[in-house]
Amino acid sequence: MALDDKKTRFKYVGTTPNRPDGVDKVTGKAQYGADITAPGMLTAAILRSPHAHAKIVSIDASAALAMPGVRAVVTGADFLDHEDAFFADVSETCMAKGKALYDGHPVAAVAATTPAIAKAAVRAIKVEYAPLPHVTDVDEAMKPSAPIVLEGRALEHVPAGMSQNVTNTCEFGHGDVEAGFAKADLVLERSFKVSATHQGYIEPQACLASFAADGRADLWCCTQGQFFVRALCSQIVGMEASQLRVTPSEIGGGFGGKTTVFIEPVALMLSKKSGRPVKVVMTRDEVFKATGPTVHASVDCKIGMTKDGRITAGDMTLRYSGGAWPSGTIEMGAQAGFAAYDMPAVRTVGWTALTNRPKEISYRAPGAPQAVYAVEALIDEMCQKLNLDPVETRLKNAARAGTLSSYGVTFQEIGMVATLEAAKAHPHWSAPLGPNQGRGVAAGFWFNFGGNTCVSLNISTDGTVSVTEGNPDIGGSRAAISLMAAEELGVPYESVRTIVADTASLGYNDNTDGSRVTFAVGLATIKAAREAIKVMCQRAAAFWGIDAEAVEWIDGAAHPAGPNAGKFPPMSLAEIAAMSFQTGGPIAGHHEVNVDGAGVSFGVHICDVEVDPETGFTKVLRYTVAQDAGKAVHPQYVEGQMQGGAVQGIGWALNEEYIYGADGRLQNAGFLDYRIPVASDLPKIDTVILEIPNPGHPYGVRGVGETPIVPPLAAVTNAVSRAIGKRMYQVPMSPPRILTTIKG
Amino acid sequence: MRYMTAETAEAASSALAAEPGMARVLAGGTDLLVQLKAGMIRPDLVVDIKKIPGIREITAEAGGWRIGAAVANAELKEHPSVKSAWPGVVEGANLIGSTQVQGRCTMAGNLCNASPAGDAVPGLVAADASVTIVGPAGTRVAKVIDIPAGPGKTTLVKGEIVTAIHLPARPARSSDAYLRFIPRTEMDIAVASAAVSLTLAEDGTITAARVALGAVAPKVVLADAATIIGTKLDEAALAALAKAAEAVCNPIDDKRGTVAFRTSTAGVLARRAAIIAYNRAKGAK
Amino acid sequence: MKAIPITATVNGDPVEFLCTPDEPLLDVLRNRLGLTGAKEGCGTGDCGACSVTVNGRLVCSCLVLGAECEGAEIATIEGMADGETLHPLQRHFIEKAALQCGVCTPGILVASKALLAQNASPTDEEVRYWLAGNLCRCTGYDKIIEAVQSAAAEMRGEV
Amino acid sequence: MVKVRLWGTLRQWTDGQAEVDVEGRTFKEVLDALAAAYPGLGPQIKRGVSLAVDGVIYRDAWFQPVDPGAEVVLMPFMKGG
Repeated sequence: MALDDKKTRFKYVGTTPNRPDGVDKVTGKAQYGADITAPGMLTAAILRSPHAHAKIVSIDASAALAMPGVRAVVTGADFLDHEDAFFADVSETCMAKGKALYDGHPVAAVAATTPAIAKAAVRAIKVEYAPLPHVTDVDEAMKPSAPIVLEGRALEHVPAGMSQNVTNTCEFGHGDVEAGFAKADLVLERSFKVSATHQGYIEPQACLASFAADGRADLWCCTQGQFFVRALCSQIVGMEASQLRVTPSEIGGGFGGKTTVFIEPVALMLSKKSGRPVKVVMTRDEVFKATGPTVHASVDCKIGMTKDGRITAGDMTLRYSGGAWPSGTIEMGAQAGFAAYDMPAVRTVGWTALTNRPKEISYRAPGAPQAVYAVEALIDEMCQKLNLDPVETRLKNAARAGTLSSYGVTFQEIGMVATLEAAKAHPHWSAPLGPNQGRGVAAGFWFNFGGNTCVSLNISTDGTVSVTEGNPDIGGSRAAISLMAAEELGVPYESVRTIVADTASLGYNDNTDGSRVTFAVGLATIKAAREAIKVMCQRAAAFWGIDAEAVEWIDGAAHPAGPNAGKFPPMSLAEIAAMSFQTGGPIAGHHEVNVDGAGVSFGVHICDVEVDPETGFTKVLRYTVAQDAGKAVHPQYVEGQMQGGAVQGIGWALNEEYIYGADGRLQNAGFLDYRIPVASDLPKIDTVILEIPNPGHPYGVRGVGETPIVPPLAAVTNAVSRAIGKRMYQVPMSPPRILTTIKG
Repeated sequence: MRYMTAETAEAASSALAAEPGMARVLAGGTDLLVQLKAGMIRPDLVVDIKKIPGIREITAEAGGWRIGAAVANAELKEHPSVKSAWPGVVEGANLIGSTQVQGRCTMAGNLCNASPAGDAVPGLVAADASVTIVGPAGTRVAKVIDIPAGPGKTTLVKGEIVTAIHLPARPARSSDAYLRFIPRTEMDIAVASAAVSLTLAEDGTITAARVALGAVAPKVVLADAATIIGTKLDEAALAALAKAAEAVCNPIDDKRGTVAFRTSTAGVLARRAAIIAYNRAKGAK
Repeated sequence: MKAIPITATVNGDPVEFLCTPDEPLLDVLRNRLGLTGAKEGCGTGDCGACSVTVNGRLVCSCLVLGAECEGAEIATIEGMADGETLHPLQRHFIEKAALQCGVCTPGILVASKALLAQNASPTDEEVRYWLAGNLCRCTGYDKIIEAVQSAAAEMRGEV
Repeated sequence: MVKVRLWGTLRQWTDGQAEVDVEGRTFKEVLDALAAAYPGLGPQIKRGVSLAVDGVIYRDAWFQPVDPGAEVVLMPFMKGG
């Protein structure tokens, strides 16, 4: 096959073999971030600001340094000043410089011989703070009277009536929105609030850093991207990238939250100062307080609709805050909000403002759930008011090939209509409901991404295959990549072993994010395999003494083709591999590329709930996810992404939120009061995978991981609103909020 | 911090009394270890009471039950008889934490932790249960309701430990029930809770009742049970009970619930728990 | 803090360790005995990732002191397989895709085994409530319930 | 000439035009031409942009061919989680 050829019939892709990391993960052998140790290792503890916003007047670590067993202390003064705002911001999220910007902001760190000494030493550090007024709500932060979180980061021209906390604005859309509203029979405008949520990975951030006296360093950490960690740490610490080797551990969940650094530069600095390996493991409350949650949002949404359900125009203003530093997530939300629909006229305006909260980090489809929630909830309310079927109404307005999207691109073939049809045809949609029950439906959209990717594929002399790739495996990607290598080479899945490399072993790979790994690493793997096949065909041709062009690869073997067809028996991969030393040397293929063409995806979710009218308690009774997933390489793992993403969205819709007190401190920094769904909260999550091929991938693969978190906020909202007979305009819909609405 | 295992209640009491610094009792440890982890407390001495003879046993006494202070709630649940006499007490105890926590946590620990939201306490208060306390001044018996003094505070003096909880004898046609409100189905702290214990006459008239509410005041409070005594728990009685429950609520606004929500939910739960207890007392399963 | 010497068994093997009086069993297992299968997801009994059994009782090892374990029989995920032969639960978890990142998996397996030891035929709802203290953020729990049930069926000899 | 569609925020730099014509045969040539013709767009292009060509979003692909008849849409630099 030529490098770019497409394949539509599969032998291994689409099957569900066991994952290669399975045995280690069920026996406790798999090594995660906190499981790694080194001889002579020190343990670090971090001192964090108890203030939402305070000037750091002085730090006196002398008592800590005097304690036996304490080997190093670092503070903001030890960290370089960076001209580049991007690196300066990341550095400051790791260690405050001059000002503490949120409750939990690191102020100093200690490395000591035992965890107990490190903790005691942290308590012995004296910090003098001068508390400043704080602001933790985006709407408050935008008011001209708000305390300024960071000086000098405002927009060049902040509009009148807004504060210097406003750092970003954007506008998207097309058509004449006012004219569109004029054509509508019903125009509704509603305001929505979306709380910040945390990715909630079960494994807290952990790392081990070891700096050598000659300036080389090694870093082991749980991350979604070892190469990005290297890029950030080498800049922050001030060293050459090649002198820092970063090895990713197994990763205990990330969902976007492990796409940056928090503790790694601190561990490196402490190791450099102490000359010893230093381990940093975050506690759960540190994870909640000081790693990135999502933005929180305030949204005004206005839609015009005709009596028969045609949307005439949409207009939305989004206000996001990603904490104490500028964030670009608003652009993703503003583009995604109306993307599922064919909008004759649409406008989305976005604003970002700084608040005294930790810096927002990606969480599954960053920015999209907040915007899509408002659109999908408002469409549902309009369907109720106009007595329209919510699926038929969405079908009537669904984006399809040729639709000019809300973000300016004309869609090619897309799966919105197919996904809605699948939901409509599902028995769930027509099942009866009991008293106090409601059914909600909502659609969702996500872009999906490709990105920088390197794969090296080596053929062993025994005919087995090693694939080296650079993206931490967060949901079974090693299995999917092995499947694609097996498919292309024509060898059994069991003959392929895929490993995730450290930063010294491959070129740069973008993070495991943007639903990119199975798509982009798969694409690079297929092309690396095709390179190897080319070499193997050349070897066979040389052995047979024929032209390499006259050899083709079929089902795991080189076959003489064309005029030579049938002249020689086919030669299997194992046979070619066995003679590789004699025919020119080891055989390998590799591919390095910045992949584009990921292909957007759509999901439609149906949710049934029952609401206790006296308490507002909501039980999810039934849930169905339909999604265009492209070719499902390992269908079980595709289902797993759809189920896991949906449940995260259900948690967001019902219970999960960052709660700040009047003092600006986080009130619920633990799994007890940051309430992620538990097993007994949930019904079975049914899935419908629609395999609409992505033209941008040789096998038609499309990203699947992020889209499933987009529809649930509205799907659950619509179900609850229909169950109680009143509309909800805020997530999470905690029982007190629901009960207040019921009693309204 | 020092750790010691006490062989007798008296030894535990003297060690706790003699400690000049902070001392803590360790039974199930499901609150103590959380507080240690969070750095909320740094005790100088922890006394493990689980080796004290009889402290992990459930024994019948005077028609009722003596439940040793270190009996894990999972053990309580597995006991063949306590649950049939006091289903509400047992179900309250078994709502604390997870299966894993159930394997360790104790009713006495829940009581002495003195959280207004402890799930084991309203059932015990509704049951009019008492506790045996061993202390420097000897052994005394007190009512459960008198143990909590406010959030995180008890009326126990330095050196006193609870060694057993006593559930009284049950007249015929008696039962109880406990309900709590949490936003999820498991793993949360009660936002409001209610326990109802009652006894019926042969004709189904309520002759005695106690209604205890959790998480709606600095400590567990009793609602006026006269609202249902003498009734057959008709709609009017239930409405009066809900009102009486709301009337004694003095909750706080916090991350878990608002004053209004807690108050109205306490009324709802009292009403629902009364119905369950009533049906149980009538012999319904 | 003066360390305390403890003698116990872990997965049937005799062990001796020193621990500080405030040291949770989880830290003993991970840092002193090299058994890192139990994970610390919270340290407060809210996530279940550190689940082990002590004298047959399912507990969070973060909520047990090492010092309490004198003479105790402790079982961890490392003792679940019999040599190279996986326990049916372990096998079904792999086959049913009941794990993604896998960090909650050791705790969920230990908890599931404890469930099936006392209830060989749980309903789905019983499995969900038993495992309510084991947080999983990846799977949405569906495939976990499925894997526990198919392993239970095999253990009952139904497959 | 290539017709490039701009998102709303950028129209302040193009006298309100939602679409502008520039010379360019590749991703990079189009961006260079945009920055040259409309200097106000320069900072945003430097911060990072994506270019959608006939519906496919490209992020850093300087040499991606851009045909004169293609639909070309400038987008912010896109990222996922």
